[in-house]
Amino acid sequence: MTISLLIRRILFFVKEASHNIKGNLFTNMVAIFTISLALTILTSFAVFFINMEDMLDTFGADVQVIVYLKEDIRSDSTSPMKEKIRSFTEVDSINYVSKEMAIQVFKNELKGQKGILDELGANPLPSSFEIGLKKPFRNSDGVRTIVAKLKVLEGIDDIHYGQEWVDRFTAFLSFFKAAGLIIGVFLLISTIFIISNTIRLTVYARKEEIDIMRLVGATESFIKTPFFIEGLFEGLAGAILAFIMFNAVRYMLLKNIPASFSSLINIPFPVTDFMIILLGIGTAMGVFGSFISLTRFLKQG
Amino acid sequence: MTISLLIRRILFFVKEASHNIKGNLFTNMVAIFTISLALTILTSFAVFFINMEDMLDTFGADVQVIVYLKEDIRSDSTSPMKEKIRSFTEVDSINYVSKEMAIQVFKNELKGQKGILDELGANPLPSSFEIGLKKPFRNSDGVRTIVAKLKVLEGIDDIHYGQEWVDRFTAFLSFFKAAGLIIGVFLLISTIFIISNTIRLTVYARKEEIDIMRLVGATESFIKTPFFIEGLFEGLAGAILAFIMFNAVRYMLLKNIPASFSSLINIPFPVTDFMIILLGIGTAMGVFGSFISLTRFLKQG
Amino acid sequence: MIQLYHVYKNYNGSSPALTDISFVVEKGEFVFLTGPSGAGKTTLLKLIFCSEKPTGGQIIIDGKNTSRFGTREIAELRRKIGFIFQDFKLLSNKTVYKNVALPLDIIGHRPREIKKKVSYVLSYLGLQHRANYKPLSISGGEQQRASIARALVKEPTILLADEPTGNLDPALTNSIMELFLDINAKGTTVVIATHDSSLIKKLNKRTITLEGGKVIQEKE
Amino acid sequence: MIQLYHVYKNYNGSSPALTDISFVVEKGEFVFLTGPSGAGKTTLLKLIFCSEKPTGGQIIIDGKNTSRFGTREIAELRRKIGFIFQDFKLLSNKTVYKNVALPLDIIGHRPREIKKKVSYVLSYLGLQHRANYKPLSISGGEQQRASIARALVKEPTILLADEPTGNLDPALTNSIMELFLDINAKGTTVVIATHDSSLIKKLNKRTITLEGGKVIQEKE
Ligand SMILES: Nc1ncnc2c1ncn2[C@@H]1O[C@H](COP(=O)(O)OP(=O)(O)OP(=O)(O)O)[C@@H](O)[C@H]1O
Ligand SMILES: Nc1ncnc2c1ncn2[C@@H]1O[C@H](COP(=O)(O)OP(=O)(O)OP(=O)(O)O)[C@@H](O)[C@H]1O
Ligand SMILES: [Mg+2]
Ligand SMILES: [Mg+2]
Repeated sequence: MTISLLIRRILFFVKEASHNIKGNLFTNMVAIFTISLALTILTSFAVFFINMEDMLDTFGADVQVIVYLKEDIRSDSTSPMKEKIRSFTEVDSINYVSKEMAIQVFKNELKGQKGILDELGANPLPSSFEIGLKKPFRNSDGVRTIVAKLKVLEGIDDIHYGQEWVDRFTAFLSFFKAAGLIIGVFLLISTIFIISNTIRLTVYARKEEIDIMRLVGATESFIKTPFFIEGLFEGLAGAILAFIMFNAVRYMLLKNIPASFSSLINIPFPVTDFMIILLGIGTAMGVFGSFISLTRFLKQG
Repeated sequence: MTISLLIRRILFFVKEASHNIKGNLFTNMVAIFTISLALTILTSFAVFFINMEDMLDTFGADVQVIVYLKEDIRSDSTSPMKEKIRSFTEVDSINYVSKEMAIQVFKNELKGQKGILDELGANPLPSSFEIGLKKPFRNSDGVRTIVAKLKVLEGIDDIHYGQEWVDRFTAFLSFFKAAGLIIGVFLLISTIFIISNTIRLTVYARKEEIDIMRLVGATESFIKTPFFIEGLFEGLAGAILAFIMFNAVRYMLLKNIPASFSSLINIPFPVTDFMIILLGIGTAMGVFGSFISLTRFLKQG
Repeated sequence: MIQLYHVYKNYNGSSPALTDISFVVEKGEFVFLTGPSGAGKTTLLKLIFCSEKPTGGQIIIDGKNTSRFGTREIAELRRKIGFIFQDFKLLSNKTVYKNVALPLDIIGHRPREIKKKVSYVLSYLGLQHRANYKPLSISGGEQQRASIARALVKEPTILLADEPTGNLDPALTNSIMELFLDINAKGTTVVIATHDSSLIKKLNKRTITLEGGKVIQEKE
Repeated sequence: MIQLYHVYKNYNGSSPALTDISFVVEKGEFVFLTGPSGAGKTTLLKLIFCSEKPTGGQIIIDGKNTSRFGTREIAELRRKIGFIFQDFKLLSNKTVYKNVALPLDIIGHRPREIKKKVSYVLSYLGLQHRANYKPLSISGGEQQRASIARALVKEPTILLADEPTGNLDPALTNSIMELFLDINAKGTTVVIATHDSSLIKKLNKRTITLEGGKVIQEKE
């Protein structure tokens, strides 16, 4: 194939596709609209899921192990102990809380029951380490591992980590991830099916056209290419419309929900990246949709 | 129209529709599949939302107002006071906590810092009322109203109600309801559009058939009725498939999430009601979809 | 039966398809409509059939002015007219049998009656062995005959035939012309658009010749 | 050019459409294929065109046995053959001009060249004023001519015409026959399926007569 023929072909295909889009404007609009709705649903779910996960990650920062030190611990041994604990792979941060700091915190917390404070003479609270964990260990298993490591250390009186809360958090996280994955995969498959089914119906309506093209001597690629371009266009236009609709829904939500939850509907990427991803997915699904629709027709005879 | 003609007509239309479904089997399958996916998404959302709301309602039971009583309160005045508070419209339940019960609870809570307990001599904790609120008042406004009413009572030392938590809960509830409503409406509209668009494409592919029918002298109702029956069938079949898919997804979730969260994917009605609702929505959307698709074609000439 | 008064037809954006056409076809008449390709024969039949609206003039069918017809009246009219389309217009997803039965289904005849009438007309046209075939699985001439069968099965009061023998061999053409003469003798008004000059010569009936949308000749 | 050896064709579930057909058409020959409706003319042309597969026998076109053809070879073959379909098979969403230009677009000619060739063939067939119309907006005869134009524009080495004048008046029929004779004189092999016995008589060319799927007569 010569260069000039190639250029002529490309021009022809693009012209052909745009002519077909205009010629089947109604069908195309219907298809684009359906595609955009499916993409909006998928996008909304993905954005919500990612934000929810981020939010849960910040909750995860609350997973803390508190090591209460013995009353009689020598003050020069706390520093090496801190270093030792910091060196554990699970540990993200460690913070020393002295007896004085502890009583201060306690006072603040107990504002209500002032009576107790009056009764307290000497400071009965121990000094402690507050240990923050690295992300992968912010769960029941992670906590159990570090607690086991801490238990063997000298000078430790007690270890606290709000077992109930950690277990609940871990359970919720695994629920959330499993549910998110299953629902996400289901939505993704649904979107792919809805888009390819829609394109399939538009292609099917033009079965006769394809048959005639073949009778006039057109090769498979000659027949298919304009449909691919059309599918690409439908996917792209659907994605653009989905972007607009998604932002419209988002805007409505922002207007109607307390500001503190607006982070849940943040777009978790730079807007340009978000657009590029959405357009990429849209076009890919459009082309894929026409691909599987056409394979069916071009097989028969 | 005589009865015998009417019966003949009905028989003819049903035969006609079933023939068309067989004749356009592929298109029908594609349409049914798309409809079922859209319905599954809508159903899943509705079920999740209803369950989530139920769960939040149980959380709402945690909204409590605690009234600490003065040290010097006369023991014979607590009983009338309790009755008085119980008579407030906002109050759902009221529970008296004596000084002894309070210290017991405190001891249980403070297991960690044993030091404090050793230091405590006399019981410094006050007696109190724990007040549960009726559903509509389990929010910031409701709490504020009851607190205002409580403040004027004699013998009260302090009122506690975890302001921060109640505010957060109230905010989350309003976020949840607004988001649910907006997303729900969007999903409902999307589903209606996806279904009617899909049916529209199948009807559009048979435009020629409709034109020919008209040329042979068929009245509008004669042309439309088989399409309505077909739309009804597609909607019904789509709903049945959606019911199966929904339960498949649900089953997968149940297998993969901690049992404590399974209530989130409960079907919040008796299964038969659920099926009837789903089938009703499916068929209604199917008939509606063919209705608006056909109006377009039968207008032109 | 069919009266045209100063009928004009312009399809949008092209030279007029019909200009100032006036003629009357009496009940029970047999008329040929002829003229070169693009003369306006099909357009004229479509106007009578109300599948196109005239740009000007009046068309009166069976005493009723079609210009005031709504969809309901048009459907009623079409149930009385048999139209043999130049491009057949068979439903491709229905068998020949069902295509031919359709006009009777629309009128609402009894199934037994429908069966009898359809079988009769199909065997007369030599299509009984194709009854259960779809239109795309039969030959061009067979399609044309199916289209003729569909127009005749309801025993129309008016038969409009647009090039009904273009795909038929001479023997079949003759037998179909005999059929047309036969139903004409029984009272049906027949208008046939055709190029086949030998046919016109042989039957020697009233002939209206169009050219460029105008009547250029009328022969009784 | 076209060789058929003991060719059979059964469409599934019906009596055979063609039985033991053997004949050879030399390069540059002009052949009529005739016979009553349903005789198998269209089927025979479709077999040569590879749009149906024979149930038995061998078909050799231009020295190549078509039984081993894949989609690619079939497309190549069809670019060399001009086929005038009995039912036109025009793309209804494209103008007449684009329909006629399609075979040249497929081959990949230059736009200027395409324009020249298409304009020429359209004006020869009296369709220049219909170039920008869609097939459903022109008369039956105009559609048939558009289909003829599409078959001829690529200057095929073989022309297969299926009832190419069924919708044309005698004058147009004559001028199109002249056109066929003309391209035949320039070397194109021509096979025409027709019922029109007056046409066959007038041209007095080799004629193959089919009936019930069998060759019942061959006249040189
Ligand atoms: N796709 C098909 N499936 C089944 N039978 C078919 C199919 N196409 C054609 N036939 C049958 O094969 C026979 C020959 O058909 P063909 O179209 O070749 O006839 P023909 O000679 O072209 O007739 P005509 O002059 O009416 O066009 C006919 O009886 C027809 O019904
Ligand atoms: N829908 C339409 N839109 C625009 N022009 C049309 C339309 N239908 C027909 N025409 C034009 O009107 C003229 C008359 O067409 P008509 O179909 O009546 O011709 P005809 O006499 O039936 O010809 P033929 O013998 O070729 O069938 C033609 O030139 C045709 O191109
Ligand atoms: Mg015509
Ligand atoms: Mg044929």
